[in-house]
Amino acid sequence: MVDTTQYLVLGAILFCLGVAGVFIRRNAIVIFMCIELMLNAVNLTFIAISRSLGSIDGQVFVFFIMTVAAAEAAVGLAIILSLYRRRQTINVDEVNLLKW
Amino acid sequence: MEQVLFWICGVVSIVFAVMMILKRNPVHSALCLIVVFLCLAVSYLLLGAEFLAAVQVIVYAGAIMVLFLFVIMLLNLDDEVHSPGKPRMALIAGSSIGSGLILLFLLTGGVFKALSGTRGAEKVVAGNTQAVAELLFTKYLLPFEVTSILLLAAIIGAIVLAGKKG
Amino acid sequence: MGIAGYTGILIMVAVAAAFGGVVVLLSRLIGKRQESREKLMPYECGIDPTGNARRRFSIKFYITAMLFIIFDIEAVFLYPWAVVYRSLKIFGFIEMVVFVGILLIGFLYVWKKGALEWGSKSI
Amino acid sequence: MGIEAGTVMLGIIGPEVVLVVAALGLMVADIIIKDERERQFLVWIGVAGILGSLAVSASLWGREVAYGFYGMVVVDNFSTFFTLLFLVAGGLTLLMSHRYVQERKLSPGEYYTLTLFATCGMVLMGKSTDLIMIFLGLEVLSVSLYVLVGYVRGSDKGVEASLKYFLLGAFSSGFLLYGIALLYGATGSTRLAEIGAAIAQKGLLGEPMLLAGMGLLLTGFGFKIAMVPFHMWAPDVYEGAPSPITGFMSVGVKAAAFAALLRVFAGSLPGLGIQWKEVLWLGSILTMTLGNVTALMQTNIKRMLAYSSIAHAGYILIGVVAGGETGTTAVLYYLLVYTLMNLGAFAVVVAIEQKDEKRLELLDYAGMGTRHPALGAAMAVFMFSLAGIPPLSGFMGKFYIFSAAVKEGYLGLTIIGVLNSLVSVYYYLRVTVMMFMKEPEAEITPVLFHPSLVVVLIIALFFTLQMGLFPSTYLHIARESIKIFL
Amino acid sequence: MINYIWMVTLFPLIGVVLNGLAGVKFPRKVTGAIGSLAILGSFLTACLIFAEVLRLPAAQRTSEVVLFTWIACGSLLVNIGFLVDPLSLVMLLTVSGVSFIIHIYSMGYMAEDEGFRRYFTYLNLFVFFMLILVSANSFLLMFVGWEGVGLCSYLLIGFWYQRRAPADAGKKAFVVNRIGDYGFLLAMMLIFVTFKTLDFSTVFAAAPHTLESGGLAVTLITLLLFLGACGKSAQIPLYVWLPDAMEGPTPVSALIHAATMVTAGVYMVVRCSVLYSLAPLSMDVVAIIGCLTAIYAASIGLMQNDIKRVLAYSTISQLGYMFLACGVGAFSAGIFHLVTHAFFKALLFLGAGSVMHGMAGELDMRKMGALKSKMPWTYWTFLIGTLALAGIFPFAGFFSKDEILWDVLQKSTVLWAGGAIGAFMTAFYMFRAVFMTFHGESRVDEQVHVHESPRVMLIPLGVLALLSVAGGFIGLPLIEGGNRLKEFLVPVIALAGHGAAAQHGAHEAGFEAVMMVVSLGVALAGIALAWLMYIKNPAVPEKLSERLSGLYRLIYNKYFVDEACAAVIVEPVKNGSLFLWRACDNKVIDGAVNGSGAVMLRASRILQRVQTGMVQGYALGFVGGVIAVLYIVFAM
Repeated sequence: MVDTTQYLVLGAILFCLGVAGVFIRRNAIVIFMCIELMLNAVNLTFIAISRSLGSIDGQVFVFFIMTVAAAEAAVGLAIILSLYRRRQTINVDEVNLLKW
Repeated sequence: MEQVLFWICGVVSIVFAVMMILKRNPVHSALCLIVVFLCLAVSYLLLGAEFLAAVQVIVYAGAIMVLFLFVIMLLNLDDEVHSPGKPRMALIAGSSIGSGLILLFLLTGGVFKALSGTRGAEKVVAGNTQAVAELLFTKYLLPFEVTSILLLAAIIGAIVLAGKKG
Repeated sequence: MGIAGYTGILIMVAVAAAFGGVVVLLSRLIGKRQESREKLMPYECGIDPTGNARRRFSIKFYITAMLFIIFDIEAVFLYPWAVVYRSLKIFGFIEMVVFVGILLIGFLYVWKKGALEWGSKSI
Repeated sequence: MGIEAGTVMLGIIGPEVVLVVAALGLMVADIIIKDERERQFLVWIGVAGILGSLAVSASLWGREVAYGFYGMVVVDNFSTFFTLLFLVAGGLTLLMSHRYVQERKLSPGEYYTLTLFATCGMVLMGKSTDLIMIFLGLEVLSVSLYVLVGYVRGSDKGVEASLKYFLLGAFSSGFLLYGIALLYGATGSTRLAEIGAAIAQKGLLGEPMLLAGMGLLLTGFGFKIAMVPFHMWAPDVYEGAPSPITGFMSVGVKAAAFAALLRVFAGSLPGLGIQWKEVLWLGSILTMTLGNVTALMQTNIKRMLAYSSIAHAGYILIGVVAGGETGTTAVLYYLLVYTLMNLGAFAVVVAIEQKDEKRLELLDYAGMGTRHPALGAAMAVFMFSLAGIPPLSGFMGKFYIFSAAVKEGYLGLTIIGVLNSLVSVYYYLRVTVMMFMKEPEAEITPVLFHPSLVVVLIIALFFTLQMGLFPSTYLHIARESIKIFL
Repeated sequence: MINYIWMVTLFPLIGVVLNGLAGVKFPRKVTGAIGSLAILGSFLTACLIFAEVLRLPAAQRTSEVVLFTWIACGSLLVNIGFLVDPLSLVMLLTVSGVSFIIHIYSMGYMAEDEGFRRYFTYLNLFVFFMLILVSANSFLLMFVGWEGVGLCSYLLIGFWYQRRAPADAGKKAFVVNRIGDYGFLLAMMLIFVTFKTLDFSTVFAAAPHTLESGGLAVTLITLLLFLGACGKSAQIPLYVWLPDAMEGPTPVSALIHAATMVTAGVYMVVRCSVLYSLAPLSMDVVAIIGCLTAIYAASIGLMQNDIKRVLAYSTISQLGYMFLACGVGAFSAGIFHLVTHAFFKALLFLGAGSVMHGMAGELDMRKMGALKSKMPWTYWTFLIGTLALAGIFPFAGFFSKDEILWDVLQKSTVLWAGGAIGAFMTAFYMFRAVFMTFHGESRVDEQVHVHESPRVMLIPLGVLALLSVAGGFIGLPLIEGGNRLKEFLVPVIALAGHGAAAQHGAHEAGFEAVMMVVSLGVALAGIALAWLMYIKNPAVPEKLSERLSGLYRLIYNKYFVDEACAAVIVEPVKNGSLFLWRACDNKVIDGAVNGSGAVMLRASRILQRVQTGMVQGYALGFVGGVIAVLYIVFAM
């Protein structure tokens, strides 16, 4: 038997790995992938809680999160593409025209 | 059975997540992420969310990752190179401390205590898809329709941003 | 039901993975390794490769993939709908008509903007 | 199983339906119309949609509280108030964009459609009674804005702003969702009413999972309202985005986030007030101080207004912290006032700005007031109102907020707030001084006035003056709107 | 007619609209005429109302004209309306009257200026706000006027913004006034929380039984209000902006920085006399600050060479007298001095302006001298103003200053002594200015063609001179049979419990007469010293060297006196004055004001750097915020 807490801890660890990844990487796409990892960690948390509560609402929530993630992915990658076309880089360190 | 699979999935997903954030090559990172997604799909199965496991494979591990890879190839990216003179270490240190602290909060703050010892009813039985579907098209009718707006906005956005020549 | 119903699939996945792994590993262990420039070159049906494989793709690939995702999601919504369609009766039908209708306009838009044309017509 | 017609109540989302239909009509028209010049008229479809939506939502005012779609959304005066506010903001943004889009040869169809979608997202956020609807509304809003921010393709700044907004927005969504998950875990529901009831019944007040969930939810909303330290995206994004969109974001997104914040925290989590008020108390002090102090040295007008909008979020937070009838009324009134005066200021910025992000530096405003007295006078009114100089509406808003804070015993917060608003006068006045009292270095090409822009200016000017001189009606409306929290 | 009080404020607004928005094509004459006529309209309306009020019995002279309800929401009810009572009428008459005269004068003074239209627009706008300020019926509306006049003052100080000094001066005035406004705003919040309203009538009616006399609340409110008054009326330590404000056009200095706006603080204190009389501590603070300012500013004025700066320090000093009067409870004396001061200080500034006009903009008195014959009109009117300011019988300043000193003496001998010293110095530096400018030998640059000003400037001087002579008779001291101004003001100020001094005084008429002679003597002594130093013996240092030859020692024996005088009194005073000006005024206080601004700007620079433009830095800030939020949530 796997305790719900174990799933939640796994989710928390993955979430924090995603957060750490956002800082460590400089490639905008990889940063975005790390954000996706965070969202997946949340999904896992939702599903685990949903089972623990015996309610299915959490799963529906996850379904919507996935849809949102897809929409965000489409737009986000388009933004990264247009950034690359404009500036020939997707290294976030080099994207700092706007500051102060 | 569940124990074993959970541990395998858990360990593999953590290992690959770590690899994802450490691999220099974005393509490798993407591939690692696919593994994480698949592991999570198995976890969903363990949790009795079959429908979501399927969606996870179809949408995430399938479509979204393909999209990622396409973009990576489109841009023809090489390994990340360190840009010199940037306080990289500070950022890394800060981030690890930051995310570590959040993790510490969640774990030691007793945040998950409320649900410890529970694992939920086994009642979510046959036809998980049906159960989700029934909720989705009644109680969650409005969010469902709003989703279509969201997707439409995403279509327009992607075409606008990536479409014409800049 | 839980995981039990998927035991067979899991075993198959495990066996397949193990088979693949073992074969690759065996060839490494047993085979003699002799590297040469020719051998390291990508194999393109015996024809000499022209240029680097790591060339930029056309943006079309991306747009198609992106549209695929969106409509993929739409299709995913259809599965659960199909499962409960009967019990939803006419309202269920209307729900889906609205949903698909909205995305259909998106499709129309994509089409008319020429995003699906692979030719020279720019979007 | 099956759907009972009574639970749907299409009328409840009437304003959204009108908006979406208008947006879809706009897309179809965009497809059908081939001629570039004729496409410029698409804006009127959008405006018609907004007006229709305004009519529908105005008819919802004063009705009995009604839930719809299985309790996902609600129509009460609070939601109607915000619906009207978002529609006004959206409509003025459309009008403001008319020439902007035309001049820069941006494709108009998508621009206006996305603006309508973003407005629709805000409206949904304002009337959601379920966290999932709040989240989806937020995402509709965000996704549309990610695109709009980077809409000017030739702009280096625009695309950078878009990337930053997107990455940080998605990042904050992660935290928001995690917060929702924990709240769901602690209370067993994502429905606001049920969350409130569960906390009361099960005595969950000290429950760590609930607290952590609430904290993360706060950060998610804090991001959208640009509360320090979640504000850092705002100056960059506001500077890089097309000016009308910056105006739209600075009022609309903020108001939407405040609407959701009030509904979730004041509506469902009042029992945890000690905790979240403490956070917002600190946040408000940091937000207004940082916003005002940093704005002092800005040379780009949009960036200055960005910091100013951060500062204003701080003032509004004072009202949220003060709470109670006066405090919440003050928040709503301030949001209304702020929407009109800030959009007015941005309308002036749009009027003066030229293609390729020219004429956005403060120095470019030299001599504008003497060259165009009416424009200068309008800008002066907006700046003075933002600075909180009586008798303009901005002063009334601030006065009401500060009074509420004093009344609820937040004297320290008030003192800091007043001090801040005095500091802020410096940079607002600088704009006016620049316009009237400085000679331009080179001959300035005159500002071309577009009828749509003039309409926006007149509307904003009128209400900025009127809401200051005759605030009673608006305060009354605001008070009617917050009855659900009492 | 009383109900038409709003027309008083309407006229200047019409002027603003006509000149500001429509007047692009107007010729200068028309612009000037519109501006002046608008103020004349206000003045005449105010006169009519005044006449009507005079006909009413004293008890019914206060009425409130509510235009409309501004805010009515919950506990907050604010009406926009005007308070017609003796106090506001006196202020309305003074403000509109003096403004009108100065408008006329400006038509001549600014005739050649490029910004003629801008000037009149700002000036009308200023009058509009000033009239709002003095006739408002609530703190809120008063604050509208308060902020408005501050804004106009800022715009007018920096009128010649092309030059650096005016722009800087405007900025300084702005920063300092912010501090004052801060006090005002906080006081307003406190009043609102305490009384649930901001209407004067309600607040003052409720104050005696709502507030505990001498309690913390009323003391805090009055001190905060006084902070506001200090900012606007240039009292220690917030006076620094006023001398710099002289960078504006001279009529502006006359109108805003001498006659009207700077007295707003005094007006406000008098308006709140009910509150102040409940707070003895605040009263003492007001009196002490007033007295200190009076001496301090006068001592700096002793050695200034810029004619306008002399007048500026003199204004600060005279404002100090007004506060001193208020602080000892002699509110009506304060208002009396406010009115007379408006006349003669406006006259002096306009006279200085006339000198500048004739001298091609020269301000340094060391480059003047012997202008008496070249500019007779200016000289005589200036002399009248000086006599009034010095407090010579029977000029206006004598009566008002004497009344203040008399009332102060009832309270405290120390404060009286301070006031008397100030009066002595005032007489000295004013006559020093007169002598340096108009008498003695001409030190005028030969290139300058000195000429008398045009008639449009001289007539206002004449009118003001008349007022400076006659103005004192509206408030004749008690021994001459009742003070009409004080009586008139009774309905407003009687509440404050003042009157003890008045009754007291009636019994000691003889003593008061003595004191009048004393104060007259003090002023005359000051004049005499100035005469000795600047006319009789204009070159003390040269004489010193001559004396060393020993030959004329006896002949010039009397110069021994002078020299002793010079060594013992004049030199230390001179040095002290210069020291105060250089060290205290320029470094410490200026430094503090500029410093606080600089600190803000530096903080701004530092905070700016946080915004590095690096998206990951922002994310780090975000996560830091998350941790902080979680910490607070769990710690609470």
